Amino acid sequence: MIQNLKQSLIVSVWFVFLTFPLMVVRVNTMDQVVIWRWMNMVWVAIGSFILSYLWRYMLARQQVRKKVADEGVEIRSRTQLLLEDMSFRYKAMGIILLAALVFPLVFDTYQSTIMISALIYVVLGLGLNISVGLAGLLDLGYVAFFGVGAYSYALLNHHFDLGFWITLPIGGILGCLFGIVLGFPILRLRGDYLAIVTLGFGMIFKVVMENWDGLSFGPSGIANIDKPSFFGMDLSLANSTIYIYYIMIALVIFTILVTNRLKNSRIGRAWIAMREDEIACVAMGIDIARTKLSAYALGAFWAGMVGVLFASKTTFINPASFTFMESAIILSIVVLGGMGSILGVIIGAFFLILLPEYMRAFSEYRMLAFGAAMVLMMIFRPQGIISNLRQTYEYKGSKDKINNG
Amino acid sequence: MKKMTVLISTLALVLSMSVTGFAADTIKLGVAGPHSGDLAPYGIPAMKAAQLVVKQINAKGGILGKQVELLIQDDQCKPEIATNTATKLVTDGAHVVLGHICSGATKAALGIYKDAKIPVMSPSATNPPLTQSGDYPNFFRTIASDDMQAKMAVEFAINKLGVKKVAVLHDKGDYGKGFADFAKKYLDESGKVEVVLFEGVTPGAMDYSSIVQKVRKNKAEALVFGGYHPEASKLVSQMSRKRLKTIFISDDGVKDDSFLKVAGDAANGSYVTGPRDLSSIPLNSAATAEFKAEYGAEPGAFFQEGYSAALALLTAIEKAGSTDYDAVTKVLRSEYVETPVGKIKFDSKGDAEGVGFSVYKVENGAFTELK
Amino acid sequence: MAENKHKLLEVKGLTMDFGGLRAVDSVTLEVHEGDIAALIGPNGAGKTTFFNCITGIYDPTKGDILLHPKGLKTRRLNGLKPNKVTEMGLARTFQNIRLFPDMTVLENVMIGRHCRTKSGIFRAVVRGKRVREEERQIVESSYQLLEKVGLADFANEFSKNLPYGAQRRLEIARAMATDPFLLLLDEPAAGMNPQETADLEQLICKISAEEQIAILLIEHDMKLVMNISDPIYVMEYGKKIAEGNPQEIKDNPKVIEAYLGEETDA
Amino acid sequence: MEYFLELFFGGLTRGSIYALIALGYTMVYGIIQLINFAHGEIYMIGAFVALIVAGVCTIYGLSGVSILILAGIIAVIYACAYGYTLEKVAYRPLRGAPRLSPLISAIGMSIFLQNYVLLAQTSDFLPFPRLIPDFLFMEPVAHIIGSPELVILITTFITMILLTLLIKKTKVGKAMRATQQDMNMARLVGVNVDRIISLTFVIGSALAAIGGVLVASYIGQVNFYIGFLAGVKAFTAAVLGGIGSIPGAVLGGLILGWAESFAAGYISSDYEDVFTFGLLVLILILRPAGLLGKSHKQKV
Repeated sequence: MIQNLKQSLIVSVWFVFLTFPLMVVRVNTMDQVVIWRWMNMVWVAIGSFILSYLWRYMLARQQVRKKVADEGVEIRSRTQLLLEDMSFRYKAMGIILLAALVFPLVFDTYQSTIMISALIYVVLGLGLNISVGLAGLLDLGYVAFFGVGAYSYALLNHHFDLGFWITLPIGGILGCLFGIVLGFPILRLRGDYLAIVTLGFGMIFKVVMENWDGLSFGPSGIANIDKPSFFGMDLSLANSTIYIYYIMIALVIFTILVTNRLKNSRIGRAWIAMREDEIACVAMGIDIARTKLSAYALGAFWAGMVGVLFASKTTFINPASFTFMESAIILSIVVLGGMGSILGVIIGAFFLILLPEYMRAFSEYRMLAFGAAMVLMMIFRPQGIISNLRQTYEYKGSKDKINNG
Repeated sequence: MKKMTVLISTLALVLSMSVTGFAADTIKLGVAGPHSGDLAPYGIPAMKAAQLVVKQINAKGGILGKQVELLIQDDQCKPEIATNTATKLVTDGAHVVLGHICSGATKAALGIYKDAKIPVMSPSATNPPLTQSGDYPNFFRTIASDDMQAKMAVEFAINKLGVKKVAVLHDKGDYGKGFADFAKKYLDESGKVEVVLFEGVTPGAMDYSSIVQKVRKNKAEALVFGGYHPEASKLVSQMSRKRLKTIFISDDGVKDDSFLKVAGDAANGSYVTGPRDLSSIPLNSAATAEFKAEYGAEPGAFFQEGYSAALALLTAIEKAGSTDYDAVTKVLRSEYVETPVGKIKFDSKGDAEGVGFSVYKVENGAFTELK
Repeated sequence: MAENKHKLLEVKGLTMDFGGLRAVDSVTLEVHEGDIAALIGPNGAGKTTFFNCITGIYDPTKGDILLHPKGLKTRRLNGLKPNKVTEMGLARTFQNIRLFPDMTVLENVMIGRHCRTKSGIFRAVVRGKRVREEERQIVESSYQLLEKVGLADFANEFSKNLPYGAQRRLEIARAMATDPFLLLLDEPAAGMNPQETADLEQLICKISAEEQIAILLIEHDMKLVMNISDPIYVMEYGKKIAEGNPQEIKDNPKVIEAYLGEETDA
Repeated sequence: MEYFLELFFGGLTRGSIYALIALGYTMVYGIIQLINFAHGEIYMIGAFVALIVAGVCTIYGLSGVSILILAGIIAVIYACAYGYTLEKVAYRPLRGAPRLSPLISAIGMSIFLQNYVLLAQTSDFLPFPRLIPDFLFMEPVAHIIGSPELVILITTFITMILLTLLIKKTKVGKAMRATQQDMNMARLVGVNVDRIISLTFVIGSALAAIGGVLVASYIGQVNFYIGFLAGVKAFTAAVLGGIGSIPGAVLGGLILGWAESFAAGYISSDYEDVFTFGLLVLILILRPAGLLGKSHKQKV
């Protein structure tokens, strides 16, 4: 008790010291004024005191869990058990689908627009989940593929008047091709190098789009991109929003379906095995280069595809939309939702995109909270909000067979 | 997941109801711009200007007997967020919109307003195609466009400074590169000047010494820079460090006190273009005084333009006698209005007649207008 | 030594240098059909490096590794990627267990089937009849392998939750899933208690007898080696110092010297 | 020729700053194989603290080089404190976790620290007082290499010599090298590994802070975002030279500085960052372990 108190006091004093210059002093070197914000010091002191208790408690809980896990006993939370219950799953899916379908009819255009944004991030998250969550390839330049998709629609639409529906697969395929082209040099790289090189790719994409005027119209971007056409009809804002919303719902369902099937296939297992242990994986006869490329390219595919939709939704794009921060947000969706878990990523996307949208007052603190959440999640709940459900296989009757045979 | 959806939908319901709930008879002025994030300093002054204008008008009993209600939305200057913001304003029933601040965000949002027949007036989006392309009949602005600014800077360099070799640099951004492109175009067209260098610098790069040396090597007499003040101060500081005497000419994004303070002595002798000096206009000093009384600080960037835009929009509604799109735009195009940026009217494309630029020289740490 | 059994693996003068260090020094070794061969030697003798050379993880500096699959033409393994080596029919386990901890026991074995199956991305998405049939076969054969090593009851547990001995057996099952004709086991009995070791001994004999898989194992447990292995190769400081049947090895003065002070009780 | 020299010294100055920051990356990586993504933010915090100290001092009437030294010292102290806390909060609990976890934690920390400074201070660029005086004797060559550059080069040089002495000659240095070679072995022979790791973070942070103060007084402005790009570039430099290798970090920093300077000077600065990352990819393809890195075989 005394020990804890002492520890927390030390922490509190330490953080007061640490945050003193930045939190308390505010120098305006322009107008030559210093503002002393002593109240902040009090907040820091109280806050860090309380947080240190929380921190210790959480760490202790973590230790206990680890111990139990080490003894071979598995803890499975109630949500997990619930999710493994198939009948519940079907019911829940039905309800959610229904809710998703009636959503734009019940709520106004703005709500639908926000929902479209969130759904775009769902697809992005699911795509990145393939390379980061399943295959364990940290990609910090994922937004580049998103940009490839967006620009391919914007340019094809601008120059050749190609429509949304033709460009949708083209965007995906172009994203995929870029994934393969960029994937080659990184095949030989270890995980950490991969992070910096992909980050570099992301930045290169932006710089090229800013400078290659002839291709991309430079930083002023491309405006007046067509919205998706509905049998050649001109839709009003409200109607076209609803239309895009339904396209997006279909795209999300398609993504979930495909990624889920991939995950539980021979390829998907190879991705996971590669993430778990590359050496053992290659010793099992799996071609690492091909597996890496396929994960990278398939992840890029979704970004390219949803990029097309993004361009058609905003009707204007410029390189400023494809920054590292965007990659970081997508990454935090995957991390917070639960790496490898499809449901987790979906929830993560809704959480991270909708929450700041509805809590505009706190939008300033958005990135601060993202950053902190990424750290805390890694420490206290590395499996994310929803941990990956394991695939179980039923195999009955083999015993009989062997007994008979 | 289910719980989550229920939670979110309830939340959404409550929020949407709380906004649309009292759709009582008010005139709704939407304000959109960056109010958080690193570009907030460009958006907040215009927002505060709108608040001041609305406060004043409401104190006098409003317009057409109705109170004016502000709908403020943050777009962080990002096109994708701006479309959401615009949709939000449209669904919340804004009659006119003051915004957006950044050209990119404005372009992304304009289509939505156009569909909804809402006049939009930006205090700061200077990108020429916004008006010149003719794509956006609902768009107006209280600031002159980049090409006018570039033309002014170029003419000044050629006629007043008499330079023969010019280097043109930009920050690879929407605004900066647009300005630089026009500057290069006008320089080339003049036939009297050689553009010896046309390049982008990387914002956030550690230093610009190579590019400064390159300017020296190309013997440029003047350097025209398109971009904002952080890069500009870095450039002039390094030029002075490297004892380079090339004349620095830049745009409105640089005409900011930060440039003077950050660059210090190095800024002296530079030229920047900016909206002409308005301190002689009584409405202007009144607005500034009002701001100082309310917030106890100097108003920031685009305060005057924002104030003017809010005033112009609301006055137009009053004169039109309704919030009807056609009526309001007709008034905006036909009748002059007194604002802090002068007595203005809008041309058929939406640019304000009567606003213009001047060239300022930095002397002893202050901008001095050159007449 | 000369027998008429078919020669499966032939290593000639294998040498592996790391910078200035010679970890394996011209080692020659043969494994024949039906053999349970053993490679023994003190710690640091270069046994695992030798394994890594054969399985393609390292590219040996000198020497030849020749594989003679029955009925197929001879292949030289030098410089081949590990996955190619596994495809040739040579599977291995690891000294420090390398399972896929966050996959289930069954999935671990199913990974072994990867190189023997071939449905691609497109097929996986469409999930046609052929893919479903292939999946069914993968599950079936993996399950049978689990039964063989006695882990069928744990099929849907995470492999990280298995007890140590069971993890070792799972590694063997996973390796067998690649349909090898030669299995390399790197210290399969390390860390096992006597009972587990006895079970393992049985398992190895069973694999050798029932599946017609030849085995080459690295092991420190002399009792196990002497019970089941023939021939035995002994390495010290990267060199092969002896080979022969258990009795010959026991009597070899060089071997006794090498082991003096280390595992005298062996 | 003069143009070449100008670019050469410009690149050298920039490269030496990269090298200072890269050292922090490389030392941390050498010991715990972690890319400390938040290292760039430590550099930024160093610069910011120096700005605050210098600002307060100037406003309260002090002036001259003494402020620079005082601001520098306090900045280093604070950067060390942040580095230490960073390791303790964000990385230590993750020791032994899968490799991706600390990396993501590091990215999270980087975003957090950036926004912490943004919210606690401002998003504006703040002017950093010009504290390095113009030396008269430098005037004839000022257009090639000025006084601030000279100060940067000398400071970096001295810092690196001190670092080398620390690592090569002191007991702590030996312990660090032992930990880098084999953490478990070091622990067995009685090295307090935890303390050595903390110390590595502290030293790395101090170097970054020195870099931050130097750059801030050279460029004359500070903002919350300067750490990101500097961090990425410095990390690129560390990888270029061979991450984990201390001379490699210095070499990588200088090469990167020169590459950027010459590319901007002789080709175009439009694609500055493309050159940087192109060079990185090229080197990683040709020499995956970097220029001076040891390509040690992975243990199986």
